[in-house]
Amino acid sequence: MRKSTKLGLSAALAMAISATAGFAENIKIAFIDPLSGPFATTGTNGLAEWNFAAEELVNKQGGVLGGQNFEIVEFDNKMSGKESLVQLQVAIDAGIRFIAQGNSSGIAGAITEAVNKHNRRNPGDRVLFINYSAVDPALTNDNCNFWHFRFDANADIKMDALTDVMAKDDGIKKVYLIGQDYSFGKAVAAAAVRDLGNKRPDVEIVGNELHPIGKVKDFTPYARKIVASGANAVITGNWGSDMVGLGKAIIEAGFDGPIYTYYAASNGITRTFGEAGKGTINLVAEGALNPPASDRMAAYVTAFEAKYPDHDITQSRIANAVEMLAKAIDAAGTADDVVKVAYALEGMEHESIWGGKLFMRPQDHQMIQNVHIQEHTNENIEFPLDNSEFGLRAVSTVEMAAMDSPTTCKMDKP
Amino acid sequence: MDLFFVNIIDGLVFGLLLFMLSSGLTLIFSMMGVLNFAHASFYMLGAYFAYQISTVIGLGFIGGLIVAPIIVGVAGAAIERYGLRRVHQYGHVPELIFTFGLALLVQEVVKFFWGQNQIAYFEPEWLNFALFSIGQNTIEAYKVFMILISMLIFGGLLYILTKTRIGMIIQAALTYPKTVEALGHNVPMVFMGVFGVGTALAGVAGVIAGPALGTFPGMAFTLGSIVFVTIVVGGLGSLRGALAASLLIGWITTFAAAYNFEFRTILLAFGLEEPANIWDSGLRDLWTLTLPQIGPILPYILMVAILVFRPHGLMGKREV
Amino acid sequence: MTSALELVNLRKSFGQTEIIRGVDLSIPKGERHAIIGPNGAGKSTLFNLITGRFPQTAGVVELNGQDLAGKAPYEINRLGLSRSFQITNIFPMMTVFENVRCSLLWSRGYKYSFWNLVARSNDLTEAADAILEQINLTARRELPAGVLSYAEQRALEIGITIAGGANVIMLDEPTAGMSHSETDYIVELIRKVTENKTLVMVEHDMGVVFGLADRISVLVYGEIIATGAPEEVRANPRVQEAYLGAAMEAH
Amino acid sequence: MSNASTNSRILFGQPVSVLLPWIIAAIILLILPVFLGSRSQLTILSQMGITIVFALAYNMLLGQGGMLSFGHAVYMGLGSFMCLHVMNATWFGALPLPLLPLIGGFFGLIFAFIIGSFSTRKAGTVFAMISLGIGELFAALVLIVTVFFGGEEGISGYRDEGLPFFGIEFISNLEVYYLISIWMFVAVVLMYLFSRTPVGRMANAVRDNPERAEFLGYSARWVRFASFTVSGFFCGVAGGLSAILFEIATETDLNVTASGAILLITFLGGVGFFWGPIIGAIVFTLLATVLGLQTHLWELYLGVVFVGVVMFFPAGLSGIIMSHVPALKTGKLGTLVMPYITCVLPGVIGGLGIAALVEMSFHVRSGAADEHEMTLFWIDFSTHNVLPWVVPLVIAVVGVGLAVRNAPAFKAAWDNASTLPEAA
Repeated sequence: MRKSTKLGLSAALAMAISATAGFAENIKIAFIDPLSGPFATTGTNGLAEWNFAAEELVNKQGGVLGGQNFEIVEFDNKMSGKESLVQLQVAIDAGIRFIAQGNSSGIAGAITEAVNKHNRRNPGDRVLFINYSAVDPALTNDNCNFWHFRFDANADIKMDALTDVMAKDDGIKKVYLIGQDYSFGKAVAAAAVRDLGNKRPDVEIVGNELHPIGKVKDFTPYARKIVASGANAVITGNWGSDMVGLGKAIIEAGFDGPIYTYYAASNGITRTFGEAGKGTINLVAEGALNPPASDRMAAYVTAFEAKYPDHDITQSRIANAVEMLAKAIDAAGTADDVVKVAYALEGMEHESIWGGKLFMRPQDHQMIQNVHIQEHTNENIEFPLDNSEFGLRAVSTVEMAAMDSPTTCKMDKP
Repeated sequence: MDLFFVNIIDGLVFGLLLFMLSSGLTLIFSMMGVLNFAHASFYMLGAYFAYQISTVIGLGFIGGLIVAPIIVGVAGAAIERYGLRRVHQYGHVPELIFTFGLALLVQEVVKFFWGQNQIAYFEPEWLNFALFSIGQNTIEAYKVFMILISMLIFGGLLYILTKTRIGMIIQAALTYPKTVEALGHNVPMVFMGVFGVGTALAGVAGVIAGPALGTFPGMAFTLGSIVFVTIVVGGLGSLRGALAASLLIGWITTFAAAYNFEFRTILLAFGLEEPANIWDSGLRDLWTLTLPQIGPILPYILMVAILVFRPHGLMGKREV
Repeated sequence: MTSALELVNLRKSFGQTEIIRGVDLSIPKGERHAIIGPNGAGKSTLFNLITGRFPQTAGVVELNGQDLAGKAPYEINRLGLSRSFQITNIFPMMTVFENVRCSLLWSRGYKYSFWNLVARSNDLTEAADAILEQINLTARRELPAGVLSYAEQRALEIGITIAGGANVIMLDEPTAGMSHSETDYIVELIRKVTENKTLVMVEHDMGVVFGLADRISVLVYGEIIATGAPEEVRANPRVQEAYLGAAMEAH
Repeated sequence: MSNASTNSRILFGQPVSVLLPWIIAAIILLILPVFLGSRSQLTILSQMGITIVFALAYNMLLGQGGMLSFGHAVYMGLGSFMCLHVMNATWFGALPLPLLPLIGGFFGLIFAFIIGSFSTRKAGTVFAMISLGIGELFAALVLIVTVFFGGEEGISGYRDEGLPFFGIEFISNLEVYYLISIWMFVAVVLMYLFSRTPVGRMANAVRDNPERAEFLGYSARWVRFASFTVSGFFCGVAGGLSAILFEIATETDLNVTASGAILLITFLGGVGFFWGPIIGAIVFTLLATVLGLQTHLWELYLGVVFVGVVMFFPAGLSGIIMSHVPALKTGKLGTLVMPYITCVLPGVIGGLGIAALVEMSFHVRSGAADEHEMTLFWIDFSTHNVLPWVVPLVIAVVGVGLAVRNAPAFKAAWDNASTLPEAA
């Protein structure tokens, strides 16, 4: 059966499916992310993971509320803020109460703001925003609101975990920071300066720079600078072709220290780095495929790879989000009153399929979870990425990272 | 100082790569008056065809280097013959819009056949080693290979344009497009040939740049408009201008990326005082601005300045 | 009384080559003046110098006593000089009526206004229709100018040229490429529309020149070798030697 | 619009035949929410209205002035950002929301005035390349100057914090729809009237023949500059409307992609007629929103349609519509029905067959491994059977074949219908 559904012409304009929530068996989750255009890869990958998680972790387990299934409804936001808001509107009109989005903190910011406005203006059909991937710390600090839940570890938490690990490595004396010139790149750099300063005042930051996002054709000059600076570690938040270009250029320029990254895996990146990235590329993330945490998890990943040979599980938090949402709906006893669901999610503790505990911090709706530093390698890899022999392997883990970190979030709760 | 030499080499590599694109485009632009927006799309096709030929079919890198540009050139000539020539009768604006649409279409077609991801098109093993190093920075053999190929093409182009009959016709057509027609040359045929060769050159650039800069559906878009900038800056109808502008832009972008010059230095030199709490200041973006941040837009600033103050470019003979 | 057009030692060089080599010419108001000369004598260049299309290298052009140096074509036009072109130069995608109406706008004081609606201005419509009547194109009023026949386009060009009410009209080979009957038609048209105006024209067709012009100047290699009434010029031995003889034989 | 030389009835000093399209348009705008009244539909309709204003403003340059701009989203985007800053200003509470687009327009005009002062010196390629450079420059600045543009997140605000306008706070989408519709209607009327003013007429003249225009007393540069500035104003108005509808402005509003999209929209609708871009805006919004919900490949189809339009119908959709007018005038429009059925219809069906094959191969390649079922044109089938592949293939071949075979007959019928019989 098809789990991923598309809204038809009728739905968009003729309102044929208006207010179907009344008789719908399924609990619909609107997936609003890029499914066309330059960023479609991450979007379609996320969609596959959502579909699979909903099917495996909820529907096959008997559903929620005594037999209702999750259904993922896809909306292509074309990576545009305005288009996202239009699609959000269509989703809300279709009676959907749960909005999932993850690509781009900018769009997440637009959605969280729009959801907040909508819920204030239309108390009758409020919705929840499940942010499964946007990591700008502001979303759970200054820009937080009651309707937004973040399942990924934010940029600050990841950096906190990363610097915990780096602090133990005495070989690191000089660090170079480089990132894309936008909010996330800046957040990574600021967090690195702050955390390294606290944990390892002796480490010298020999470079801290930003480059225009998606505009650099040749990263070689940046790589040259990094090599010339004498740095023995690099930290970058780059993603997509900016990550590949930067990483390749750094390695080719003769750099052999570790490069700590956020998003240097899958979507062709792992395959492109291949042998050259071994011993250099490291990645910080929640959830690790290697080594498998449990048989249940291994079976889950195997089944996913069999079903979606072209995709990898790169966003393990999606499974967490699906499981916890199901649990919250059951606990609230309703999928229509999202206030109740939100209160059930707040403060929820959960045993993750990826191992370790999950805790939805009530103050700011930021998930607290284990964060792993993983290396790009082809040794002891049970679940490789990109259909290559290479994959990521956890080398150290920070348990319940940043559990007590402060937040500036001031939330109005209904 | 080491870094300076390394940057000279890196800038040269990128500049010559630009030249391979801009030389073809300037020929096309000057003769036919077509601002071919899809030129970089042929560059992308070159990379993808080369990947298909060298990796999937298995003819090896050299096989791709030889075959892919030919296919791209034939495809370019076909598009000129069956697309552009048809649109030509409607005027220049529809022509430009046609190439604009073509660029979109090529990108979508590439995505359809090869997917969204960066594909596994790499440097050949036999060129994948560090040839020498300056300071701690290593220069890959492949970079030197790129320089050699570009030089070879420039030499060949120069020979054809200055020493052969067809070259004379093309040169004449660059400066006096109408006269050549009056002299009874088969101008449509010349146009098709020039378009084919120009796109084939872009194809070569794609074949050799694909492994170095990455082969992905957005590669045409990131390079597309900068190629225009190059020919406008260089001046219409001037191959030497295109070369000069390519190298200039290659070095500008390289050096702008290489030196972390901060604008606060300038501001301080003007006797301005840095705000105590920079993050609350309305001018914080100006105080924290660095050269690498604006490096990629410097060519555009250069272009606008050139168009406003010297519309025929560095070495052009007539106005754009 | 100042003359309509006064050229003093006018010179123009392109690179090393001097095309116009010191032209002195005075055309009184109300005169129909023709400039003739062999091919390559610089007639069109002289025209372009007077109308501001090219800047002169040296010398003076005065229109009704006003120096035109450094003035752009539109400024010269506003001073009361209007010209046509050797190659038909109209607005091909606009209707015939629109062509004429556009040429009326500036002189009728509409300038760059964006608060008037042209369709509401009855004076514009009436004036444009009157000109269409004059140039016999009323039947073609709503057609795009680009689809007219060649002779009709030439007539329209003359209509555009005179519409603004300029008192100095310059026509560049108005009958070029026309058949005999078409030429006769255009000559009559020119005679009619330049009544009481100063006309300066470049023309090859000697029949037209001698039939229309009050005075003729002969331009050879960038210099005026003779100026005078048609009969004087015809009798001038230098002219016969340099140009007319051959041209008359061929005729 | 036709010249009203016929003796029709007069309304407000205008013949009814001239006003009729406007009246119909106003009525449609008024009653549309009755049929399309959900929040999302109203949002999409409002978005359409904004795009119409933007496209018409763009066509002041492209169609009427002959200037090809690759950076026109800059003026709409800047208007949008300015309006959001106003919405966040403390004095916004004293400003009625319906006046906000004026502020957007004002800033659009100011920026167009500054940029236009040097970019309109020349038309053609110089202008196009300067606009491209400016477009790239601003797109980069948005991410660098975060104080003003808010970086990647952009700037957001609350439209309902303005001064209530006769008690309306503009909270609901319906109120916003009517606000945008009224503004759109006014803007379209003003732009239409502008094209009828002396400077609007001269824009056409300068487009056709700048040199001739100069010899008629007009400075081509000033005419271009005036069009450019006025266009900037209406772009700014569109930006202000967008600020009201979405309450956010981001980098994507003024980047090069946005500028490219408006070029696409305008050309698709057709630059030759005043109302062409309106068609383009409606069709494009529908394609992007509705087709985008149907298929991931919508950009591919859009590319094909666009290139096809440029190649075969350079006058755009409005040109296709207007090419039927001669047949209508000769009274032989009816004779085209059969040729349409025998040639165009099979062609369209054949095209859909090809699209079905494309969709199916895409599904096989990128769908889940065990998911063979897919739905196309309301039919469920499995991509692992042969029949579902044969059917669209046959449809495609037969459809396109029929179209090609009957094309000469279509052309003959067309030529016959479009020309009056020779007077005997």
